[in-house]
Amino acid sequence: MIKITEKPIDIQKVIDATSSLGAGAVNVFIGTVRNTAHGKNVVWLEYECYESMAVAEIRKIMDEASHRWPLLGAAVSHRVGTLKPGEVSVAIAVSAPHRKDSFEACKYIIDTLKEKVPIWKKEIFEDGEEWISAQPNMEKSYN
Amino acid sequence: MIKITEKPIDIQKVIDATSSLGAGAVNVFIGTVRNTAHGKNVVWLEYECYESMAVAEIRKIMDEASHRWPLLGAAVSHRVGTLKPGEVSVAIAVSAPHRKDSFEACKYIIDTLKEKVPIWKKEIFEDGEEWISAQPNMEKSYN
Amino acid sequence: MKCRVKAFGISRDMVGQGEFDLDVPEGYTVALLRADLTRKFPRLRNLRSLFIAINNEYAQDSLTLAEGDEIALIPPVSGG
Amino acid sequence: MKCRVKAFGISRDMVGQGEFDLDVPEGYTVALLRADLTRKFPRLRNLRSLFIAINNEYAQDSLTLAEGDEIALIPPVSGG
Repeated sequence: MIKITEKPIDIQKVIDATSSLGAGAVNVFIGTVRNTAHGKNVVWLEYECYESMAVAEIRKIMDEASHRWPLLGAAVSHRVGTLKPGEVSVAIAVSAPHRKDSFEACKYIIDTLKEKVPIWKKEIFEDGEEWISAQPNMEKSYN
Repeated sequence: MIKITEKPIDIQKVIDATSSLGAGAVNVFIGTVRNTAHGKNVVWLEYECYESMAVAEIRKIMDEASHRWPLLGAAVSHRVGTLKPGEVSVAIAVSAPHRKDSFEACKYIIDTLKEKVPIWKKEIFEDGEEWISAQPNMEKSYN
Repeated sequence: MKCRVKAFGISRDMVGQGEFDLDVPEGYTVALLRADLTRKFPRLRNLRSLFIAINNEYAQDSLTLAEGDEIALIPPVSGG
Repeated sequence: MKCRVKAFGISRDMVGQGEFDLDVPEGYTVALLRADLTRKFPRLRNLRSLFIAINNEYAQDSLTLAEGDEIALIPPVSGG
């Protein structure tokens, strides 16, 4: 299962999408919005996504994970739009016969997702906003 | 949160018990009952627990994890009694500012739980039953 | 002194009961307890390992028991 | 040849629009596209990196564009 959604992520559904009677282990990674960044209060985040390519890239990452580890299921749900601190931005679940594989594969998926999948977040602070990781300081836009 | 329960584990509740506005990551491990073991069909499992000591040992493991990694929350729920294939036997959630810590701490907790916490499972096959990891072959009880 | 013994998992099958009282002399150690138990219940020798817990804590062989201690037989654990 | 360009994240702010058409000559490569875009939109040079995707795939600089290709500007990603 791969899902890009503006609605709150139902974590149990992401887990259920990986269920298998041969599985002894499911590892789940949940990304949540922190209330501070660079020592400042985050009011909200805006997530933007190039959806068709994001789905294709996530598919490649899941295929590569299934190639490297003996997985029984994998699911990724990523939220886009406006998110407040505490909300879930991404949920990844991986099921496998044994736990070591589930941990390693889940970590590989989130690490690679953060590196390659075309999704961008902008942090909105009380005094300005900033696209994350994008550029040197010169173009930050603060009031 | 530490819970030993005969009722199905509500994974979302285990996750919620670790929630923190400072958290950017939650890692969750879910142990599920496999439908085969040693090439045979598992009909069900019986989990038995020395509850007072199990809670104390889980507490120690969580304290040690909080000492080793900068955690914001941790929760362990372990099921006891009769479990069928596909059912959740244990759910562990760990929240932290950053994902690497959440993965490492969650893995430490399940690895150490399996090593030290006084909980035992008996696999019931179609032709007999067996306490897991307990002993050499001589005392397996098959029909 | 009276102590209470609890046996779990396969060790309960091996001693034939889940709980029983044990009368132990002053200065009785976990090492002595282990020797007496395996003499009384020889099937316990078939275990890959047998830990003894006293009052909810894994106990060293050198530990001396006290009146009212709760003794637990801990065969290899298999939780998770 | 006509291609469609999509700009995402901060690159959309830098080029001032989310989508636009681009007329490109035969044999036009991603390297040429990148040079032309940064000349036309100099703020793109401030990015830590700028990848180009063609038809939903990261593209090498040597790739040649074809009629109807969908070009995407991919500034540093920050999903998760």
